[in-house]
Amino acid sequence: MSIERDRANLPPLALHVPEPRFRPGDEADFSDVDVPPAGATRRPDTADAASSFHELAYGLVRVLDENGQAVGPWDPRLDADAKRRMLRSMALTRAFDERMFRAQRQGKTSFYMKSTGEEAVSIGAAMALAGDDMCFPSYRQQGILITRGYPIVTMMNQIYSNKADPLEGRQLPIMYSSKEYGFFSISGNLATQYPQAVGWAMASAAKGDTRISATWCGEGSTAEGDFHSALTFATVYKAPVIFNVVNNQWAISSFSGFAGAEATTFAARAIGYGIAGLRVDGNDALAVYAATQWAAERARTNQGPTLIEHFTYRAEGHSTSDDPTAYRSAGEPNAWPLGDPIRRLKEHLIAIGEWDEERHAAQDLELAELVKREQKEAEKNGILGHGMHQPFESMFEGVFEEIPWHLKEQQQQMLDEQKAAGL
Amino acid sequence: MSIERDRANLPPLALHVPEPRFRPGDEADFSDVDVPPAGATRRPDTADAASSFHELAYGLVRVLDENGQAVGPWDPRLDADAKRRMLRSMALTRAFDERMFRAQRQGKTSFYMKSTGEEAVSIGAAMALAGDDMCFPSYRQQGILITRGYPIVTMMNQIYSNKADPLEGRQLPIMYSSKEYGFFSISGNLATQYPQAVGWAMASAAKGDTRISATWCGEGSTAEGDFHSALTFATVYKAPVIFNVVNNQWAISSFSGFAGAEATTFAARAIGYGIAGLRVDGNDALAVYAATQWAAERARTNQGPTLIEHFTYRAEGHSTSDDPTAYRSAGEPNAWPLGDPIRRLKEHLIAIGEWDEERHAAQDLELAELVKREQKEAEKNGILGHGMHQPFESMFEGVFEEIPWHLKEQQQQMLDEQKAAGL
Amino acid sequence: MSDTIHMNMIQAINSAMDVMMERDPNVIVMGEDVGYFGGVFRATAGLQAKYGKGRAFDTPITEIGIMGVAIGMGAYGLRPVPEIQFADYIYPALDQLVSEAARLRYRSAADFTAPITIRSPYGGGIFGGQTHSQSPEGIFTHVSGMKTVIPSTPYDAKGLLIAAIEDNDPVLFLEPKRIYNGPFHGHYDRPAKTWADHPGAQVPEGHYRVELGKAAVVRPGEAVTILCYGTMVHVVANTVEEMGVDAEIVDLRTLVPLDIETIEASVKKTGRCMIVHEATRTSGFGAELSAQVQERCFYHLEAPIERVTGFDTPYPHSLEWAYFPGPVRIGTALKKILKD
Amino acid sequence: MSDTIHMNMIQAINSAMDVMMERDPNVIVMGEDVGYFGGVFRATAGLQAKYGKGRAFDTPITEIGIMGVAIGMGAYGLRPVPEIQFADYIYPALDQLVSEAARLRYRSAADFTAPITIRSPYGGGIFGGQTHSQSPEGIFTHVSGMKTVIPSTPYDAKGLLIAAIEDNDPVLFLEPKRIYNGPFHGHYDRPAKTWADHPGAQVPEGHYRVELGKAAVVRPGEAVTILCYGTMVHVVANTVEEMGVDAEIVDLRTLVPLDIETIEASVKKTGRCMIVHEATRTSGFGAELSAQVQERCFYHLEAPIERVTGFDTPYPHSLEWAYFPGPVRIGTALKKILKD
Ligand SMILES: Cc1ncc(C[n+]2csc(CCOP(=O)(O)OP(=O)(O)O)c2C)c(N)n1
Ligand SMILES: Cc1ncc(C[n+]2csc(CCOP(=O)(O)OP(=O)(O)O)c2C)c(N)n1
Ligand SMILES: [Mg+2]
Ligand SMILES: [Mg+2]
Repeated sequence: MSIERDRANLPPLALHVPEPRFRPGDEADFSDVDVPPAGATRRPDTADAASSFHELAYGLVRVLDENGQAVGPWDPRLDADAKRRMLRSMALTRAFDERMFRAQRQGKTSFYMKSTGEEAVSIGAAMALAGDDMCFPSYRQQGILITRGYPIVTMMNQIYSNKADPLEGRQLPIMYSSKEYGFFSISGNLATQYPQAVGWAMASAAKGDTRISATWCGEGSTAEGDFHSALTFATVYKAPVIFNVVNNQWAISSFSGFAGAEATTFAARAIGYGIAGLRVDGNDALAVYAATQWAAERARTNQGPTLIEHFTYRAEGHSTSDDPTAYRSAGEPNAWPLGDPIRRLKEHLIAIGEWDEERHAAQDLELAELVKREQKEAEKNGILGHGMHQPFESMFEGVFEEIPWHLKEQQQQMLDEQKAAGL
Repeated sequence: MSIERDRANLPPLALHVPEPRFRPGDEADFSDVDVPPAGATRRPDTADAASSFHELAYGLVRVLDENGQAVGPWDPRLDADAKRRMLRSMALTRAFDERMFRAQRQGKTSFYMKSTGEEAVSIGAAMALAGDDMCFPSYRQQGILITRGYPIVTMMNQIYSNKADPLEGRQLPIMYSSKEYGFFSISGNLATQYPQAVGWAMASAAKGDTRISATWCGEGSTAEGDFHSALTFATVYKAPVIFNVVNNQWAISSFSGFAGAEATTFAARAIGYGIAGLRVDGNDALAVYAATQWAAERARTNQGPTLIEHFTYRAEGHSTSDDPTAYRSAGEPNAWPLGDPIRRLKEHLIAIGEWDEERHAAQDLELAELVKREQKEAEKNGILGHGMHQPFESMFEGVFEEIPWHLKEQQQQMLDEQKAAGL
Repeated sequence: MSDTIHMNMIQAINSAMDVMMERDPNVIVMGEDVGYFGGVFRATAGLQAKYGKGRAFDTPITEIGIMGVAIGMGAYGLRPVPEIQFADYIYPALDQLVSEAARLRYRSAADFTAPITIRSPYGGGIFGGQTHSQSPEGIFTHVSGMKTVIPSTPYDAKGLLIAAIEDNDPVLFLEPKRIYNGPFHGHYDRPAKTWADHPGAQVPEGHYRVELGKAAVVRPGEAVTILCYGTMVHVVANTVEEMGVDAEIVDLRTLVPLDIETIEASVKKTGRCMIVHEATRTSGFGAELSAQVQERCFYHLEAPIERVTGFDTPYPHSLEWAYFPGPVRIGTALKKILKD
Repeated sequence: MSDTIHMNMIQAINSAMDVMMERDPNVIVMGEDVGYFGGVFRATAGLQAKYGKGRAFDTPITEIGIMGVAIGMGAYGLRPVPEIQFADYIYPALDQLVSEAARLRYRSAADFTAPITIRSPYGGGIFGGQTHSQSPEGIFTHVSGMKTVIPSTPYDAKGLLIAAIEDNDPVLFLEPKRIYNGPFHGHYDRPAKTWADHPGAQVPEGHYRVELGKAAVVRPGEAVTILCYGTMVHVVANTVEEMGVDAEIVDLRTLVPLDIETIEASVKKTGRCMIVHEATRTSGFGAELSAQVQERCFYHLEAPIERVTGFDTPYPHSLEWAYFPGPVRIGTALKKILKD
């Protein structure tokens, strides 16, 4: 036998089970969360080795300061038009979310997921990417489609699974897909998009293309094996891909500690693979833009992958099936120290004299009208469960390129049965 | 659409596919491999935060220097008896490997896997662990069983799948299992043991036990999703587990670059999860012992998991099914800069006056005789495919605790058929 | 047996875990959102408060990890009851379940075992779309070394779950989520029923077992045998009642090991056999049932065995009720088999 | 069609990839050890040297990654041919294969597709133990949206693999490793045969296709229909010959979509049906075959359909030949079905 250590006096082991700081009834107080000042983080050259800026994985890239000024080396120096477009996309996304959430509550569809409070993450990135870069999103990046100008009414048709739904009623609401808009088909299975994005990027590189890919998942989803497989492949082949981890603090009812946040940041995962890692204020649209732009430049110049942790907060429930007050302090969203991304960009535009409260209010009104109008349009094509769905026989199409005999047989059987039953 | 960047002048992307430095025909020359001097690496207190010694993941803990002296803060100061036991276990493992490899070549079994050149990894660790700590090995840690005094003849019975095989002929050779010796059933599926080791450690912690677990996998296997799941669980619950990555440079024909070694070390994976990471000279048995001891102390005092990368070299083929000269330079094993672990410990013992060439030669002879004797003993119980296997009907036992009716029926059917066929 | 009270299926499942955690300190529950919150379907509600964070806890979102960790805990001596949030998400854990948990006893000659009960809600009928509606039981019935159990009433759910937790082999315990709150009659367009007046919702408060491997004849009959399980038991029963057919309905309850005696006796009596499940048709568990019935009752069969199943497509969100094998399809098949 | 030369099954598979890589720059091969070394069974030997590292490369050891990356490449427009080193190791990739590749066309309404061919050696008879011997095809036949193909000769292997690579849907191409080097007669204790004098080893050098979804009647007969695929085609043929039985042997070649016409015609002709596969019995693909034959040929069947399969245990290392459904078991079943 091996050398026995004397363990008689050893204290017993103990299992550490993480616990969030606030539960229902607690007052949320994030005043001790370390928020570095805007502009303080250095911006390495995009040609620098990933090993030369590990500290960025533990910091927080921030551009917008407390006075609404864009400061420091990460300021992307966007012109005012671009910033207004950014603001508008964020506000439109929020208006869209509000409207569709309500539509679900009204029974017009089965399910909805908002991105409230996280709009900067998808919209900042979408603006920094080229329009033909390929996105592999999770279910909370509707902002990408909205930024890229995908028709609102088409999104709603998908949500309603109606007869104009481009996905033919086959997918859960919000599981969009649009090759044309560089938006990969959303999956219900978490993190599966991560290695897929790497594969797309590897293909692009193998072909000598210039397009890159970007992918998103929540901090909770980083625990999946797919995440690791993706980062491993990406580091091995230096794939031109941007990994975005949207750390919105919660995964349904589980706080980020159950994905490992007590021990280190999610950006630090990058260091483990020797790839570039950045941690960004996810509620600062300019910081997200700048980080994405930097990562995209690395990717386009064959410097390989970058992982960006977007430090943000899921301001509402996980989905329409969720009530967050059952597991977290109701005060958390308001106490969140990084503020609201829309308000912050708006205040910046006002501070630099390129926007004002009146224009903002008018825009909010206009966007509310816009989504209402689009909704009316969409509802002409039907809402879920009210008859105006795809034809029943379409269910058997698209399983394969050509319908094999056994599906044809099942299709016929269904049609016969429905006919016999007078349906 | 999003802001289009002008990419007209961008260079095309290129796919990087790693390539090992030497292929068949090349002369292997590792003189530029950075081997830090023995004794140079600091040894943090076991209570220190993992974030305070990131550099250890990029260094190399070494104890035995070029003159055969044990030096520096990591010297475990074992007494000479312990060192001689260590040497003997390593030599016995090598003798065993030689013998069983030959047995396979003689057609006495179907398969064998040596650990030649890597003996220090399993034996150094097994000596530093307590005898009742639970090991979750891969297929190349036979040294653990040998160190713990598991009967050699029983190992051989398993390899021969004979009637005395404790695993009843059900497992591929070398896939040992012994709860009594704290050696978890080896799986054919890579890295599955990693989360299992974490589960065992979590259970031990939840029960207030003092036993910890340790697990091993090859550097190639770190790419599996199980590896990531294990490290994630371990960091979340601070599980008392030691992760060993045996970086022997090769995964069958794929060099470590295909697991990510070009970009960083395997020990650096630990940093990504905020857990303790160490990189160790895997051919230095004292360094392995010291690192394991340190990690075990961390685990036992609720400091959580440690990942140890053992930097070593697979001196022979992957298994009896493999011919490494088809994909790597034949000169690599000899050119490997960290030397042979047995020779190094032997020279140390000689240097400190506790051993000599004669005793070593005598021990080699003795061990060769020992394994020969045990082999004879084992062969009395049969070799693979020569009749002395488990009874046919045993095939249906142990699928479940109790044989369900359908297996009984299949069992009876088989017996009837064999009888009818005169078998 | 202890006092009987009314429970819906979620309460019965919760009670089974509660009873077992109370009796056996080695029973622990874990999974995504099962700790503080008590599970997205509330099946583990209250267990963390009662038994502490060391015995009922949330996990990282990695099904590989959940399953692998459960195996290690089982090897240590615990009796883990992991939850996979939806059966559609069991695939990432498949290797750990199939290659490890199910094989551990065999490959180690019982040196190590995996006394694990994996709970997971399955099946459609809740507009869950492709990835919250699947019925993957067929896959697991093909794997040697594990058992597959599917209850159809609160009483069975509790008794079977207790038996599963007490079993020393891995058991996949699939929960028909469509009937968590009430026995589904199959008519999506009529008001939902609750468990209120269902006899299977009278559940003992304490410990009892419903033995694994035993089917239940939920309706004796002479005209045809209908084999089913989970949600389909209720849809079938309702259809049979509406049609006034004298069918014998067999609720399998355990798929592996199968209660072949009950099946064989029934089919030999009725001479006709119909199989109903929600899973896709090709290589679904209905195929195995059909093959076995045919092998054992060939000379008693008066008509071809009929399978009524989900179609060989993913579960389509908006056409869910066309996909679901409801009263129309079951009825058509019944008429056919009785005529044949 | 181009000149015909002698190839064993590995050479034929290699040739299929070579032909396709030559014709279509979007075809790439990848997997563990497939690059420089050319695969542990040498199936991809020479491809990296010929087409470069960007089109034939080694991968990290993560089946999740291999499958997920292949899907992304497919979405880009490539036509990846990933290898899973042993079919036993496909389970970690199951979620990516089942939930992603197989569902992508459907869920995106053909916006994205997964034109991927997954090659993997499967089956026993090489003393590979539990984790180098499995036949998991049954699982995949249950999954909607993917095809499963298993060749039994070099000619079919090449033609089917080319058809699979050209197919725009995911195809699992399982290679019966026991017959890579020769058609196995089923007698482990007699000298092995090579492909030397087998007509199926005459293989055109260039491009040709064996259509997916078409079975082959490899031996016409009147007494009984035997459905089989892969290695078992040869074991069955040899047993039938040894016994002098006038069996009709149908080599399925593609499991999904199944060539039901050929099967139905044969069983209706012979009135008897036997199914042989190496995979475990319960819920194996034999169950589906049995169910379908029963459904379609009920009134033509003169005896119960027989299944001869692997037992419901893991593949045991030392008792491999007792597990393997060889001539004894096939012969016993044949005698029984002909007597019934
Ligand atoms: C493989 C898999 N496991 C579990 C789930 C169930 N599930 C859906 S969302 C979710 C939480 C994800 O949290 P996070 O990744 O942080 O993303 P967020 O919702 O915060 O954007 C879980 C557990 C799933 N969809 N897929
Ligand atoms: C899941 C899985 N995939 C693939 C294999 C095939 N395989 C067996 S060993 C091996 C290489 C492992 O290399 P490494 O982890 O470096 O360990 P080493 O052999 O060097 O000790 C591979 C690919 C397997 N056994 N399991
Ligand atoms: Mg989250
Ligand atoms: Mg290795």
